[in-house]
Amino acid sequence: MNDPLSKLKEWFQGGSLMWALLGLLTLLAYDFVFVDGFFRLEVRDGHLYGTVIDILNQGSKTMLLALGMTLVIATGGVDLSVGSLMAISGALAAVLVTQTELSLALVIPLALTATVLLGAFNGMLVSVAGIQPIVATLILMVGGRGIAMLITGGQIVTFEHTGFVFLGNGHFLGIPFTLTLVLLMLIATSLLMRRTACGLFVEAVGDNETASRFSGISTWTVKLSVYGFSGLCAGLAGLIAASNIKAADSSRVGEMMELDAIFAVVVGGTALTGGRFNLLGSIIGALLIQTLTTTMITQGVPPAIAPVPKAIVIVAVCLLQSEKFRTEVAGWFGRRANT
Amino acid sequence: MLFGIDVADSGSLQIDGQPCVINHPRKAIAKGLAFCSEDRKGEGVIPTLSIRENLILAMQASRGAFRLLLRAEQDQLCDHYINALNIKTPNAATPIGNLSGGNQQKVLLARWLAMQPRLIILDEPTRGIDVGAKAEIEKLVRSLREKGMAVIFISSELEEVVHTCDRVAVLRDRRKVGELTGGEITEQRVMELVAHHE
Amino acid sequence: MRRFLPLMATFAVLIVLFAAASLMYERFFTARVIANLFSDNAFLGITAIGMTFVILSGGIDLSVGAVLAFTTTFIASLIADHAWHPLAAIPVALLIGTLFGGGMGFLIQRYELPPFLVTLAGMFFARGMAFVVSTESITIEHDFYTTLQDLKIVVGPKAKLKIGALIFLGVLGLAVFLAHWTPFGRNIYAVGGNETSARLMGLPVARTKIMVYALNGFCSALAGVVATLYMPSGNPAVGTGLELDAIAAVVIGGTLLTGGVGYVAGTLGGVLIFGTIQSALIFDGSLNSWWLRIAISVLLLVFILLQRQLSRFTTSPKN
Amino acid sequence: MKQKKSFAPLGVFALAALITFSGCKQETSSPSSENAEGGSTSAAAGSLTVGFAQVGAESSWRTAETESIKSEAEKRGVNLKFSDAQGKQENQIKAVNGFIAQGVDAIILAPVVETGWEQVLKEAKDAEIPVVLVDRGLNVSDDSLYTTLIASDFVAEGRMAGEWLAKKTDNKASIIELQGTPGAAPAIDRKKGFEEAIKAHEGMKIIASQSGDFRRSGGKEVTEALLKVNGDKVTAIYAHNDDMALGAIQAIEEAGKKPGSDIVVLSIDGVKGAFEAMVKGTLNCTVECSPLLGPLAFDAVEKAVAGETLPKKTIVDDKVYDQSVAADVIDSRKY
Repeated sequence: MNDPLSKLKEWFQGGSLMWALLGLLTLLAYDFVFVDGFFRLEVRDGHLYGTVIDILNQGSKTMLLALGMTLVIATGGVDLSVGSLMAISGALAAVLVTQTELSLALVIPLALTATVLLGAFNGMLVSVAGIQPIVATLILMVGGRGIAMLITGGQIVTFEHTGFVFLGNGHFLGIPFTLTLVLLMLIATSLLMRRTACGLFVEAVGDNETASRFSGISTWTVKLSVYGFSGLCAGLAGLIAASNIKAADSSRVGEMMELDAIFAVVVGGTALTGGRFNLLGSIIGALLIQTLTTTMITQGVPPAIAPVPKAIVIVAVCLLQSEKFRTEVAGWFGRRANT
Repeated sequence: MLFGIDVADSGSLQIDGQPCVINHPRKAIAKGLAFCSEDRKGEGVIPTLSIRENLILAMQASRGAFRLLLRAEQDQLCDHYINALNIKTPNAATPIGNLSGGNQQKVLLARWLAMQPRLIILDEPTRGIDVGAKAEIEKLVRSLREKGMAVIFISSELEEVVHTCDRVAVLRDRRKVGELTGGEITEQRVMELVAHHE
Repeated sequence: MRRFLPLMATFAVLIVLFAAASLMYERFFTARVIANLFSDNAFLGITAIGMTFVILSGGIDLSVGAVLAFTTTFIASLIADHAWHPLAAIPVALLIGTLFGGGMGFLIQRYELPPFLVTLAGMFFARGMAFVVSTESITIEHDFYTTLQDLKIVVGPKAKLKIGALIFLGVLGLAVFLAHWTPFGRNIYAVGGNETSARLMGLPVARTKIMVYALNGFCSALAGVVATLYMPSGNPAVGTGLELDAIAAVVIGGTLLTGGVGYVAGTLGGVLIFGTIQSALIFDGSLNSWWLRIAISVLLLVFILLQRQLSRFTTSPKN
Repeated sequence: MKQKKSFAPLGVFALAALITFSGCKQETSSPSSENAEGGSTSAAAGSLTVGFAQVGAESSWRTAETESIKSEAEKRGVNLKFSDAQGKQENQIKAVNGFIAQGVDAIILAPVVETGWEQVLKEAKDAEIPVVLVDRGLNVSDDSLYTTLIASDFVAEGRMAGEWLAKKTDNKASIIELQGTPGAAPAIDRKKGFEEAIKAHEGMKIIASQSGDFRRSGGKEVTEALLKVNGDKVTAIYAHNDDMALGAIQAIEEAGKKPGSDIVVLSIDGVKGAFEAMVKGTLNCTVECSPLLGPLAFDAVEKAVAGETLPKKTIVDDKVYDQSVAADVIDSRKY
């Protein structure tokens, strides 16, 4: 059971992770051939500089959202409010940093606490009130942006706070600090899920809620926690987004990012119906979508039709993951080989 | 209802002479109760999880999320119950959904036996499983009885009731219509109670 | 009758909401406002009806807003740039919508792909294609269109049901019939309730699933046609976020996202609740942008909770 | 499994919620109709009720426009009914229909797109309610459907930006264009005007044109990616709004270049942040597109209600501001 090979197999989880990875590699291969200087890396001002680093840096928000979203989806839910929660944490932090004397060590926990509580509010609606997740989180998706705009008075709040700016623009050991943050979160979450029984409970609740409750799991605590965790991830992503542009753009930040995050999670091998989840897969899914975006910008795809290639990639990855499709394709080739 | 799934309309419950209210399965489990539902698919198995995970679920739930059972303990438990209950599976990592109904049922029994409950409620444990497994489960229930565990065995199959039970309460239309003990338990007596009461 | 109680809960909530708004705002309780509710929410209503079928079958469709946008641009472009007659352009657009929906249904059914992702891709694709047809919005000017737009039934002083509302009501009637009095409707409920047992019962699961998405594609395209009647133009950016409004309306109407449970008529209630909240806030007119958003979400929350409690309350004495 | 729960408290809560929102009316902004009647100073206004159908609150420019109209309404004692359509035309039409049903005296409309308004404007016309359009014209065949239009000319703004850049760079530039949201009228027109202006000069080329969605983050992300691929070729960046330009400036700085000197940056709108950047020397030029339309709009409303005839179109004068004047005017910028 414990030999590295079977561990590796477990990670790949029946190949679903492999297909996302394959999609990412294909895209990178395309970029290698067709985009000049895509992989050029240089050291500027003591840190790495290049398109690939940009992808990792820009993709950090989606990766964080995808981490939280993975657990929510694993319990059979979905969280549409993450974009609005991003707006709230960014707005709160920006306003606190510019208008009060509070230190950053206080501002960041405050902003994150707010989004965790709002996430837990989602969890309450889902688990205690029994509202379907899409609608429960839709409420905060609409209202949350209102709250964020209320905090900033509808303005874009700019700031120059060195510490806060470092969060989204700084470098740690030559790589963007955001990436360090994502890695830390990934490792912490993995450990929490696999070295304790949290992961087991999340999967059990997502797979069969009734049976889990009958086995003595407090299902509502599990749900409350995963939505709260999703709130935490969204809050972090919101801080990065704000820090990145040195401003809190409460009306626009994080728009449509919930869809990117859901996409990343599902492409990464976690089913929307809940149950088994794969954190690393979600990270790869998020990288896939960011690489695609960056590729389209550098390749000069007209912005209006940019959604079309995105659609094609989604369907392609989905089809690759479908066992039925693979057997069918194998069938076609088999026939051709015979004739 | 005893297990805290439904709320009682009336009446009271005493355990060890102490009146208590059970409103969630967690509380029931804490009191040493175990309940194996008749709806195996809907309320029992977690289909995509492995046998191991299904087996330790109740135990882990009572320990809380942050005190994970050591992997060695888990494996030991699995090996023990796979052998003891004769669960037919390649290994403990197989998803439970891939097993036959009878073997699934055995894993669920193992889930509760691992808790070493004082009272186990088995609701139609033999429904929809093959004859061999059925006989094994009946045998298991008898051996539990001999070990001194209290078992409430709910069934609509007379034959197995007669074979396994010490005391039979016959319920009809949510009312108790009679109780039999020891030698009184024959298929015919039960049938009589079911057919014409009063 | 018990099974209709969640439905009644939805309408009870609607009545409470409408009564409260009528008490608070002058001129709210008029035939005109009620007629406007139907005219203004016609295309949301039609997409929501299509969505009801998809959700009843256990799926979801995120592409409706984008398909609607594509349809408006496509029709406008055919009429304005290629001098087609609307009577030729509309059927072609409806056909494309139906085929598009059917295509997504095929992918979902045949390869067992998650509907959420396939229709998300469908949303991106249709939105992109709308921009391929035209990046700018196109005005529709055609005598036939003007005639259509002027069709209306007067239902009260200054209140008229316009063509969009009439189509909406027509679709609603047909949908209720389809859901409850045809084998297709029963199949949808069966598939959404439990796909495996539906298959074991020998029902045409594959065909039903594909047809549900095709039907929804048709409804989205029809909603696009209604949108061009409501705002005579083709606009590739129209209908963003419409899918979420439609899903919300369906769910407020008492349909479960897990499939198999719900009513088309409930969706009408959901759409009207949604519309009434919006109208009430327009009549109020004192909230700024952010308070408006917060107000919409709080009202939505309150009425969803109310509807849930009502339907729980009415169905509880079961156990 | 299902429990009896009382729903009565929720019902009460629902009503309370509605009432609370109506209660906000007094606290938040516009004066209620009573004090409008009492404290009116403007002769024509009296107790006018005016509906304002705004697009949304998607940018600081938009918020400034809303503020301008609200504060002007307050000043003149007009009872303003405000509606935010969250960027959706259908919501705006609903709002206008709602205003008509309420019987307002006039409607101010900031249309989200140029097309598709005939139906609802006919309704307004039948109800004899004057409609004043702000910040964007309409593409309708019958221009009697609206009373007057007060707007900037987006094409002209784009042209002014193009001409300024041509002069600044001696007709030689490799330009990255940061477009607005695809399909939005200002994005289309500002692109058109800019292209018209640089067409005449052979040395000026747009080497890449991508959408930054009118967002600061979009401007940064797109510039970051394009700078890496196009390396040192880029000599100028033209953004369709200030927010994207401010994002682009950060990306340029991170690439180790000096915005404003290594790469010329120009944009449109003239928000305060742009002036601050010009004072710092990172932004070269912004073309003003004034959102302060409140006074003009209410002048038009009052005249229309009094039955005066109005010019069909009032074009707001837009000016080009560059670094040379930025410091002098920055304090007078209101938004």
